[in-house]
Amino acid sequence: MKIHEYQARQLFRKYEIPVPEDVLCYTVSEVEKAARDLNRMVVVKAQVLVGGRGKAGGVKLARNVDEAVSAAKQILGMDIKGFKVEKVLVADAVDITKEYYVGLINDRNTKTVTLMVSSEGGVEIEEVAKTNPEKIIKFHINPLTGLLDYQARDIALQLFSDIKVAQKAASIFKKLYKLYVETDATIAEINPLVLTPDNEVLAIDGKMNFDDNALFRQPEILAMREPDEDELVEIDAHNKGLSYIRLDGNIGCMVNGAGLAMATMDMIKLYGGEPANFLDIGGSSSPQKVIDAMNILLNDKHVKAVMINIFGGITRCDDVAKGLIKAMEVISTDIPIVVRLSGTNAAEGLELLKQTNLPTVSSMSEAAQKAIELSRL
Amino acid sequence: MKIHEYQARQLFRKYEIPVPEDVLCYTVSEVEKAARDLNRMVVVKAQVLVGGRGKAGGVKLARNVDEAVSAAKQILGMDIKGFKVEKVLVADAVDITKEYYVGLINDRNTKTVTLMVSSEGGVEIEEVAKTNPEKIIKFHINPLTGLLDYQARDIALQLFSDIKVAQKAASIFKKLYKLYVETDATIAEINPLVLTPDNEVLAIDGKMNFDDNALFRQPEILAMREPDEDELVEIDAHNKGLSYIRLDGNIGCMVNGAGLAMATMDMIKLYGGEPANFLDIGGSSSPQKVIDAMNILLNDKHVKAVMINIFGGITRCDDVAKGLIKAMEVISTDIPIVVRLSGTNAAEGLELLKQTNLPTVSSMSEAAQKAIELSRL
Amino acid sequence: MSILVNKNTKLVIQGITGRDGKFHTGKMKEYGTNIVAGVSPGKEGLILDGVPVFNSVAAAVKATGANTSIIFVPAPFAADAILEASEAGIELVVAISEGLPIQDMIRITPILKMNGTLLIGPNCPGLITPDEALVGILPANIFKKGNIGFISRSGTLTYEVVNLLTLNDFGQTTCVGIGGDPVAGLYFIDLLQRFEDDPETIAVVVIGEIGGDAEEQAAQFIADKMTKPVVAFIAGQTAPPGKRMGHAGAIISSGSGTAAEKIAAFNKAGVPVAKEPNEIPELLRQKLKK
Amino acid sequence: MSILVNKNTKLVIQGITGRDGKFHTGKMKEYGTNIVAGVSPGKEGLILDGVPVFNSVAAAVKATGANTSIIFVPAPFAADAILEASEAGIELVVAISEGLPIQDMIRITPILKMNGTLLIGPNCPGLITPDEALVGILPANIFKKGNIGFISRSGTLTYEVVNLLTLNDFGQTTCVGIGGDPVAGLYFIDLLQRFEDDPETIAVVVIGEIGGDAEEQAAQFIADKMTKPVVAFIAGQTAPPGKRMGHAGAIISSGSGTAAEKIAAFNKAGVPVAKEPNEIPELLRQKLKK
Repeated sequence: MKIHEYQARQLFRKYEIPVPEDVLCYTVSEVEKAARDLNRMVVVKAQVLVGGRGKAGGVKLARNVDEAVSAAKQILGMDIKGFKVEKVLVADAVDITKEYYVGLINDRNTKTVTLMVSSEGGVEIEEVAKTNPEKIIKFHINPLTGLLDYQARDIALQLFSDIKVAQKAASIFKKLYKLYVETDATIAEINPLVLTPDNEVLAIDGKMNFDDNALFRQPEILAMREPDEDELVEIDAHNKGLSYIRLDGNIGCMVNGAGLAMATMDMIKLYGGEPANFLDIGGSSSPQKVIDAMNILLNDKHVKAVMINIFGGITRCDDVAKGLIKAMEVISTDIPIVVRLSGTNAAEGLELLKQTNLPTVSSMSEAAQKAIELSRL
Repeated sequence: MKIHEYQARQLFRKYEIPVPEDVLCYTVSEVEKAARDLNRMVVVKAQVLVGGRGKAGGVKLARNVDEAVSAAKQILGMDIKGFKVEKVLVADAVDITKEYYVGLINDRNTKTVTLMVSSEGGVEIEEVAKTNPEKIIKFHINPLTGLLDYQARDIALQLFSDIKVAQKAASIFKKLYKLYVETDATIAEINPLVLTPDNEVLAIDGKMNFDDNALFRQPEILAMREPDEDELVEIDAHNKGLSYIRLDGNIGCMVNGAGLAMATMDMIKLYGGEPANFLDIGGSSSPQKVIDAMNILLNDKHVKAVMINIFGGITRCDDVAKGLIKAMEVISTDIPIVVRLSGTNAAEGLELLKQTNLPTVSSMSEAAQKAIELSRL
Repeated sequence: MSILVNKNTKLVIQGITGRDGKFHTGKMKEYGTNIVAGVSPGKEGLILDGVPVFNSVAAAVKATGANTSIIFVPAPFAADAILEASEAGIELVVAISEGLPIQDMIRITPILKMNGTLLIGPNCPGLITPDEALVGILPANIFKKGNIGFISRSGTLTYEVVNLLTLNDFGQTTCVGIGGDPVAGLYFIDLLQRFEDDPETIAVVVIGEIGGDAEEQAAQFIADKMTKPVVAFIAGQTAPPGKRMGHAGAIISSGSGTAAEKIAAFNKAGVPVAKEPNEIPELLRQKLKK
Repeated sequence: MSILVNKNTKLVIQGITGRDGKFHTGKMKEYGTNIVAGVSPGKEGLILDGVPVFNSVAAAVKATGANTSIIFVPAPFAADAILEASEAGIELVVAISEGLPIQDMIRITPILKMNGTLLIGPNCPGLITPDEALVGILPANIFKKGNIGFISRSGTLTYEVVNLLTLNDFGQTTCVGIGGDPVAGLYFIDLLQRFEDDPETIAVVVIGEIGGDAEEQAAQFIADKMTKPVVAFIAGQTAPPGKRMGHAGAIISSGSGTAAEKIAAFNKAGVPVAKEPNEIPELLRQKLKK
């Protein structure tokens, strides 16, 4: 789950990470008031759940109220990588001596939370990793001890030679780690972390993502969720026990199992088609899940054909067939559907499907080829 | 540092450990109002920082407001082991099916926080340890993992056969452990923890002590401190860098080092005297500390003679002598004082002391014998 | 021979009284797995399907000598169940439970390491040594005893491919579903080493997917350490970046973890990568002919 | 011979730029201790009293091969300093700092154990092997090389007794002040074992005090495992229960941890307990005559 910068800043403040003053605004007049109240140079920043807003013109410096108003007029309503800007953050533009990067991620290989810091702040860390990998300091945090004082200090001393400044940065590293662990984050970035002319260390921009699997114990984080249209469909599917992602193609697919679902998408592509979605109906599929899944697929106006690919393990093919039959009763559609059932109770399932006029095939590749063919009719 | 039961109950509530309703009262009329508001059977409990108040008559059950008033009249102002009762807790007297004991302590041998539970609740755990040691279940908590769910549950299942009740108890064990660690406690007892007829598990009485060395990071706990007269003197001494405990005898003693101070007290006793105090002036003693220490000793009206026992290591004997000389200038007293200086710069110290008329001796035992002799003049 | 589970496996089922636990206990027993105990707190003394139930794994281990556990408890309690098994001295823990928070996995990892516990999963279908022991939820009928080692990050895709292998007369020594979570127990390389050491295994099939770099590490390991042939397949070539494809671990972030990178790594290591599952038996045949 | 510290000790001073650290660095150096480094974050590059200063223990160990550290940092930061030393590979850490929270000690204990780090203290005067190394704040002039091992929970009482020993011509192999905190590093039994194993030590003096049961354990250990004579003294016979006698660990709780119990335990183990410090040399003499 992603949150906006303004929400990350709220969390930073809660954990006593110093952040410059800011005001969230939905309208130009709110921006005008905010700029007037802050009464100094400000930055107007688009709040969208996508990276690269700076390059897209979604972040502007304003030396006075007029400039803030003009920036707000340009940014509000702007489209950034398909996301419409509905709100901006008006933030105190502090004086900056130097920019740094601080980030925490879950590292799969060491199975730790890993702290990454760099003296190359203000740019994307992936960029630094490509061009100046030696400028990134990585530290794998032992979960049993957490980030210890001396460790945070040692790392900070590699960025800041003044011990007082280093202690301030070390304290921020520790607070960010605490925030990260306590909120089940999967990314927490301060980029840039800045040093000011009067030797303060501040978080200027923040990015946080959270572990979907942990949201059950993070009510405060969950309350910050602001899903877009596609995500609403995905969340709705999730609540029905389905894992669904909308894609750009026109062949809808319904599969049991995430790996098989990906392989099915790949197969469609391999034979010259384009998958319209990823859809995993999960392990122990009830007929209802099949109905829900078919509803999602057939309501997607881009879908020209549907490929159903089931390998019965725990999932029984006859259950899937029953669900399909019921779905066909309640949904009227002229979108062609091709079904492949294999594994547990496949014979029974195929027998049941005879009462429908759904074409059946015996292998994944046949199913993909048939679905593509049907989509082109 | 000790706190009252009512304060422990406040902390329990903060950590969501279920505790019956209660009201703290300083007067009989407050008790009357509290009993009326609670409007059911209550217990009136003396709030004193000493154990055994039940046996001393400091806890009374009251079936109605009149009984509560009469209990309050008896308990308020009562003396329990030298502590005057200045306030009582009026608490909801819940129905009890069975009483249990839950306690956490720091175990020196395993160097862990140790959970102790027993089906023998409502009596002192030391008593159970003597009479029914097999009734106490001990569990040493790994500080790296904390008390894990399955561990708490296993222990609870040894007290409660019903899994739902056991889960409630397990949850209390975990919360108590969290409270214990987060507040730097040295004892946290729920005694009794009770099972009610409707299968609720509640904390009826609580006791908590805290690590004096950790109070610097526990402002909330420190704010709960309610020292008595003796403790005020001890705290005042502590703030002056002295470690002081008032005792019952009449030979005041001033020593550098806790072990040597105890050995000095023992020596006084060995030769037939009674020490009036424990007083350690610490390692790097400045003359001011000696003056402060002498002030405390000579202001204690029980003191009939003073024994000064210094073995100079880091402490220099001439510094102590200088402090003594200064102290004698500002304090006028006719209490006899005997001085033993040994170790670093002892010769210089003894030379300095010649300008006073303080008798000096060369060994601890001589000093003790001399002090006792002087106390009897 | 085989790896990890066999006739000597003494299995304890954690969460035996739950819906899934009960169902799969029956299936595993039917297959002949030596199930010695179940755990369900508060239900000690119960006998379920002939299996004695205990309050704790420690009690089960003490009474039955269980050395392997399988976990069906819901995700919020699964990490605790894994630790319970580990601290009770269980050597191999198979966590079927789906949806564990990543921080739970990170937190328990060093403790498992200290205790020397092996973990498969979480969010995995488990493993099977055909004709010896099924410790998981895999559909037993598609497996066949033989000489191929099999490791996969996914569930049904495993069944799809194993079915193809069996139909093509490639029986299996052991098949392991390692699960689709970003932080999991044993990874490809841990199992490749075991298959390399297993005298009966003559070749290994690896089914990877997008996300992370476990496949790249496997490729490096194969190039450096393995003498036995390996054939691979990677799911998710068409997956877009930033979207989680069902599995918490199947996500391409900032252009790393792509199928293309993984395929390139395998090719560099001399491991043929099938374009579609169908091709796997043929690739195996070619590799084994040489 | 000796235990724990000797001519091979390479000492790093944590908190070398503080008042106490600076003062005692001078004293230890004067005594001939091999001080190789100091640590004071942000002061790397400084040379203090001829000792190079580093930002971290790890840096100091890397540059100088330090194997022992002594800690003078204030109590709130001392546990972190101990962990820093331990994780940097220091074998013996001597924590002089006074006033560490008990939970800090509990928290670091399993990590020190995992790393194999030995800890003396906190809240202790340190240790000395006369004529070889002083790692602590003990007044060097009262010690003398010889054959008596010495272990004490207190500071000045140590000096008092050691002075008596030296005056009576009982020199020492190593004298260790283990500190007065309830949860500390090495306890009596850990050191008794080392003195038992040290060929040069012919007898051991143990100075205990009220609180805990380290003395009872020591008595049991002496009865079970020791061949060398031991003489003891216990401070705090007149201390009242429930009152902390200076040291955080010197407290009698609920009637346990009393001097009487400890004296009884030593007597039962055949260890004579001096009534006053003065008696110790004579008790030693008698024990060694046998």
